[in-house]
Amino acid sequence: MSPVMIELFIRSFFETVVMTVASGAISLVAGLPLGLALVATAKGGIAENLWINRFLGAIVNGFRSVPFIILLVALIPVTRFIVGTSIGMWAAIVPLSIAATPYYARMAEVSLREVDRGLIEAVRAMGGNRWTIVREVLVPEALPSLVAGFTVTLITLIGASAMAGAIGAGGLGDLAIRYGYQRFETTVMVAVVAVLIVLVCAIQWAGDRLVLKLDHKH
Amino acid sequence: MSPVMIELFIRSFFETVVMTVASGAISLVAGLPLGLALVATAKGGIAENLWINRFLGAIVNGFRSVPFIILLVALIPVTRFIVGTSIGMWAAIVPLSIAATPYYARMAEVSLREVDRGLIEAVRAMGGNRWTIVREVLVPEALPSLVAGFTVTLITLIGASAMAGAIGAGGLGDLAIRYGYQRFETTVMVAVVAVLIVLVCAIQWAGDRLVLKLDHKH
Amino acid sequence: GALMPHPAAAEDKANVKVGIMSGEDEDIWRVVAAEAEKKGLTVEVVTFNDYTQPNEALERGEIDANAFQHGPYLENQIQAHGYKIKVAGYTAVWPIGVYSKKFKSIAELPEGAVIGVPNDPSNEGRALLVLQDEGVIKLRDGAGILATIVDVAENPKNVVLKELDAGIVGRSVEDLDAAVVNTDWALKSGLAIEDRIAQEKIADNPYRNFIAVREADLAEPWVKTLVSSYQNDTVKAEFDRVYKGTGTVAY
Amino acid sequence: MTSQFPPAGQAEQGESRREAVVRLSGVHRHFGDTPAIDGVSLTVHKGEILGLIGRSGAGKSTLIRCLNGLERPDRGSIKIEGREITGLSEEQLQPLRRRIGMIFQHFNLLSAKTVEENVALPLKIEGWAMEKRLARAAELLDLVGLSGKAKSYPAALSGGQKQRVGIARALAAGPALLLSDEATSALDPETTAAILELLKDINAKLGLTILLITHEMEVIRSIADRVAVIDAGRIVEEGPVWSVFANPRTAITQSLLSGIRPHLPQHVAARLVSEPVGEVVLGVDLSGPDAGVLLAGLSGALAGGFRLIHGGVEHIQQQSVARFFLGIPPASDGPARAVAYLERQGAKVEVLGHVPGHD
Amino acid sequence: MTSQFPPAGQAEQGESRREAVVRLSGVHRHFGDTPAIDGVSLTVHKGEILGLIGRSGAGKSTLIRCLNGLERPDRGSIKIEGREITGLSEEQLQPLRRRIGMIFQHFNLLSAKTVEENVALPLKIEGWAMEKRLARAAELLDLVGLSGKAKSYPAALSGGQKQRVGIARALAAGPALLLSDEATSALDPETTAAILELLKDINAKLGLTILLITHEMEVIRSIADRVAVIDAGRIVEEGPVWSVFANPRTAITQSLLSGIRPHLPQHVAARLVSEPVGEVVLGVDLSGPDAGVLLAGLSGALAGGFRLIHGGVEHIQQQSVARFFLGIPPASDGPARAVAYLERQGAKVEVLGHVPGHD
Ligand SMILES: Nc1ncnc2c1ncn2[C@@H]1O[C@H](COP(=O)(O)OP(=O)(O)OP(=O)(O)O)[C@@H](O)[C@H]1O
Ligand SMILES: Nc1ncnc2c1ncn2[C@@H]1O[C@H](COP(=O)(O)OP(=O)(O)OP(=O)(O)O)[C@@H](O)[C@H]1O
Ligand SMILES: [Mg+2]
Ligand SMILES: [Mg+2]
Repeated sequence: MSPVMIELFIRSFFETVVMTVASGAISLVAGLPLGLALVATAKGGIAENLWINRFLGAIVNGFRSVPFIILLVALIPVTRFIVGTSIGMWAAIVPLSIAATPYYARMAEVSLREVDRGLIEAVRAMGGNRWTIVREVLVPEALPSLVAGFTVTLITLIGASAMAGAIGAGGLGDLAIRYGYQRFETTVMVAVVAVLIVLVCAIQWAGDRLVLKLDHKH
Repeated sequence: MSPVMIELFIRSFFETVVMTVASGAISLVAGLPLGLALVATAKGGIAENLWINRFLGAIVNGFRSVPFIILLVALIPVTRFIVGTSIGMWAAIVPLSIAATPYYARMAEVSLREVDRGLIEAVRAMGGNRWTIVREVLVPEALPSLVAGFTVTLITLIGASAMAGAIGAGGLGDLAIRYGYQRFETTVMVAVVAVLIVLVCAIQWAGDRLVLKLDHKH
Repeated sequence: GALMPHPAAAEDKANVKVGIMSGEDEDIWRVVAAEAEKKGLTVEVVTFNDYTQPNEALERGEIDANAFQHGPYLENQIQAHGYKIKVAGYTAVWPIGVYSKKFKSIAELPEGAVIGVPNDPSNEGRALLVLQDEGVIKLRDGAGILATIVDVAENPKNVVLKELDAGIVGRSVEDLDAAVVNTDWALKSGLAIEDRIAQEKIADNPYRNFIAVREADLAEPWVKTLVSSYQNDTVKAEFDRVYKGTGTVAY
Repeated sequence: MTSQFPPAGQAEQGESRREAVVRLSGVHRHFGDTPAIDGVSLTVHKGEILGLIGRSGAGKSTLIRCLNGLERPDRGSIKIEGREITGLSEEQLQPLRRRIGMIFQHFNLLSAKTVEENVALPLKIEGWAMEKRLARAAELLDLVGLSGKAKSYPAALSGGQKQRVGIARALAAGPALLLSDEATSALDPETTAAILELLKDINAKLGLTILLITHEMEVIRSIADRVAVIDAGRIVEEGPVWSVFANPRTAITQSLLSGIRPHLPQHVAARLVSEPVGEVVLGVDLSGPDAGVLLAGLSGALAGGFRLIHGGVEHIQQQSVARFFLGIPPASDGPARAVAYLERQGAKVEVLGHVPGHD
Repeated sequence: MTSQFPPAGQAEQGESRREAVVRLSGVHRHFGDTPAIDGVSLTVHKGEILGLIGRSGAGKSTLIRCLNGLERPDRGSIKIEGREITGLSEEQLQPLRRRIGMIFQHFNLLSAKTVEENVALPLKIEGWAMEKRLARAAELLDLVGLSGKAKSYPAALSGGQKQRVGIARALAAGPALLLSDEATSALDPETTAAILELLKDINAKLGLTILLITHEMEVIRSIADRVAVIDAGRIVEEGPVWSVFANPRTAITQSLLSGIRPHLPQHVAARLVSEPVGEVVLGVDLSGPDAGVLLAGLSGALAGGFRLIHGGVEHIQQQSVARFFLGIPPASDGPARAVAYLERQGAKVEVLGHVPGHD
């Protein structure tokens, strides 16, 4: 590879990491509360309210229904409003976050739903309010599972960030598509995919370690 | 919309449903065993074997690392070998399934990991073998969570199937991209997205119902 | 062969699959198919929305012809994959142009201007060539028609080139100082002809699109039928109606 | 069936001046077809320890869960410290619940928190500062004998250790009312005694009111003031412990108490015949201060002596309760005179039969 | 500390001809710093019911879990029916485990299966046909009094009902060895008695060997043949139930049994003084057939009579065991003569003190 390519490679790597980490963080911060809200308002939840539940569910489904490339275009005004431009890596973080948030909300919902109701009752019996239940029971008890779900989300984001190349966000996935797939430079593609595999393995490994460390059930 | 458009619309709807259902079914059939294998071979699992675990993990990560569009191309020989052609809806099912399988394997892993070890011990104490543990404990106890995870996978597949338009698979997502994104026919796009939302909501609703029905823990 | 279809039809194909890109071309090809039908040839249109597929499918025999590409692109494909595919007849050209909402001419572009270019191989190279023709940049010798920003050798104005999806370049023009956009995309994304500050030349444009077939089929009678089904006034009328001036027939 | 016993109003007569902490009336709770609670009226007074006993599945846990609103009754009224709680929202119940400690049958310890964090949680909810609450948790863990496990997670505890964490947690916030659902079932007798001592102590010093479900009649005997018996969702018997234990009126109570009240050993009972051959076996019951001198007196009244086959004198709430089985030699009028003497002393005497030969 | 008692070899002397179903020697199992099992040697014979008692956290559950390989010892040998199991793989353990039933302290019922499916599971593992196994499950559910709950899911059961499902499940496959970890702790006395009766019955009819952990000494008394006491991971006492109960040798055993053995009521003990004023209080222990006639005889030997303050005669494994507290009037030589008489009869007598006035 030429020096220019290598530079591009390194830059793409950082772009992928930045996009994944930033939109991952946002989807965690926004998706977890959304997942909590879905579980809390569901039938038998700590703040049962089927109307709100259906409403939130519809919003989540709505965002999950739209193909990502369309979301990318549809969100251009929003992106421009938030980051001042609709192109480039920072701009890509907006649609990526908006796509990953409902996604992680569903993952979190699956995890949170598994928390033993007896534990929620224990905290209710202590006089804890909903916020206490969330903070002391739902989140800590589901934490290993929430982390495992977040690992899945992060890796999915790495995949999705490849499509963010459409708005000039760069990143390894885009590099692989443009040079490897479109221009048949197989060396570049193989190199990029190898780096992607290492990156994904590293995230998975870190996630698994964290899950083990957080799991006190066994 | 013109009659031609309407026909296209209906055909696309069925293409999406067929692709989603077929690749969903395959990813379930292949991903669940893979998820089981990941959990069983993990540290403290019922067939602990860290080497196999790392090997399977690496394969799963490998497939999850490759951007879908590249997978689509890389798999062309495989697709042609399996369905006899590399284009069209049936051909799209191959890469979709291959992408969704490791994905669902990770979702299943998250769910299966949450099964109470005491229950596994109970069956071990009865003299049950690993297969019994899988059939009588892991799968049934995690079932609500597995179904919830499968719902997430199906909806993710609907999104991914939009990209399968690249190999002429058709489908609603592709229709939205072609008419909405590429041809700026906003009516078509809005109509398609509306149908997609309804489809996603229906899947989510059915999934939620099934989860409730299967959940005997509460 | 159009005048005496019957003897030929006995040994000739009456049914061909033509791969095209999804989009407006589908409308054109509906008319082409109708024309061909009149000549006793049934054309089944297969749509793709990925540029790498139609040649591959053609080479494999999954389709019999395609109509979506221009010479440079096919050349590149042949080099990469060794396809045995030839031009059967030209169809049309969609000239690429430089658009801006902020500046009236290329000369006005300031130091460090941000210019969007499509990020797919055929359009990116083409866009860079336009910019080279207009003196904005200079490409490395031998960069060819598939140049990428990696091949920029001289950049006197230090313009920043942003590679974007062809469908995005026009839509993002507000975030750019200028955008190199295919004319059709440009008009659809709200740009006007007045926003065009430069354009590719049309005469002898290497980017004329054509119908391509396998080399082995080149002499087949149905090929001529197919080409003539495109190259006629009925189709041209439909073409002008559909493309509203963003492209012109080029045969 | 309407055999609720004793009628709620009457039962409380003697105690009507005492403040009621819990007052249930006509509480119903059905699960589908199962009437878990089927019209319960019950009062627990301030500073009292009320034992609740009943068969497995009788509705004890359901009843106790109604008292802090974890279970909503279908019908009926539940008053805590005079306040009706059946209509209250979760928010309204919260301050109330902070004054009620609950020990769960299945412990319900938070697996993600250490033992000390579990115990400190009610204090965290009350807004105590970290240091203060950990100090208090340490104090309580010391009381339940788990100082060494403060930093352990519940998964690394034995069954009894988990249960003790649950007890410590329920007591942490210094509740006014303690609801205890089989709090000592997983504990050995020694630890049980220590825990009961602790509860008694808090009860005496701080006036803690306790509603206690247990299957161990010893626990009731050693700690409860009153006992209520629940069967198939209804209170069938209720009264001071010594009175119910000495004289259980319903079949279910008798059955529940049968383990704690002496009865004729099986191998003797098996040999009982009705024909007048061999020793006569008498069953004798007497409670009150005379219980202790009954046997010495009997010896004086009988020439031929007697055999104490089984049983003796016990104490329930400082009351002497005698229940034993005597073998009277068949010679002459021994049995008749024994019965006559014992009945004169106020004892309830039952002639159970004859044992041929000798044990 | 090496106070393992009695030395393993000796304890088995009289029984060495009986076949050993379980034989542990020198078993160790540590969790980090905690020595849960610290060198246990223990034998359970065929057809025997061995009770295992000990404080909370003593290592009982860990020990029992070693017997079917759920817990792997760090050191030592575990033989089941003569076969060393410590080195076996999971596959090799499976056939063995099918012959061992286990009742878990925390039930471990499968939440996704109905009650009958839970009970039928061991049979499914053995390959029984659906109909046959459901019929057998129905039979067992009937035995534990849960016929009505066959189609319920565990979540809809009370604590005791869950426990009974666990019992039924452990018995379903007709095991040769039953490991029971507090199988009756959540059951009321009546249900407990019925379950124990059931276990005894299977033990007698089918020769089922049972290793039983319990905190209820009544359970040991009514069902066990031998009892072993574990403390801090070591067996500190072991022997036939009647012997250990009548004469517990270690402090821990005495403490565990204190609830079941009569002791002076607190309110009397509180008034005891050492100055010779008022009644003399004697503590008397005697086991054997003479226990029953001790009091009648004493009456004859004493002019001034006596008061049976507390206690009496009990039966353990058909042995009479007397333990009571007497008040002897202070007059003249009463106390001295009483002590002399009782000791002559073989009783252990202890002068506890004097009670001024009268109770
Ligand atoms: N997984 C574990 N990790 C660390 N320590 C443990 C673990 N399991 C048990 N222990 C410790 O080992 C000791 C013995 O535990 P075990 O469960 O055998 O006690 P037990 O005799 O059954 O008590 P209980 O009567 O309370 O059930 C306890 O001190 C306990 O804290
Ligand atoms: N969630 C539920 N759904 C259906 N039935 C239930 C549910 N919870 C309890 N029951 C039934 O209600 C009855 C009373 O249950 P409860 O738990 O109050 O009994 P309990 O007296 O506490 O018994 P135990 O002593 O065995 O704990 C039982 O028959 C039980 O099966
Ligand atoms: Mg209960
Ligand atoms: Mg235990």
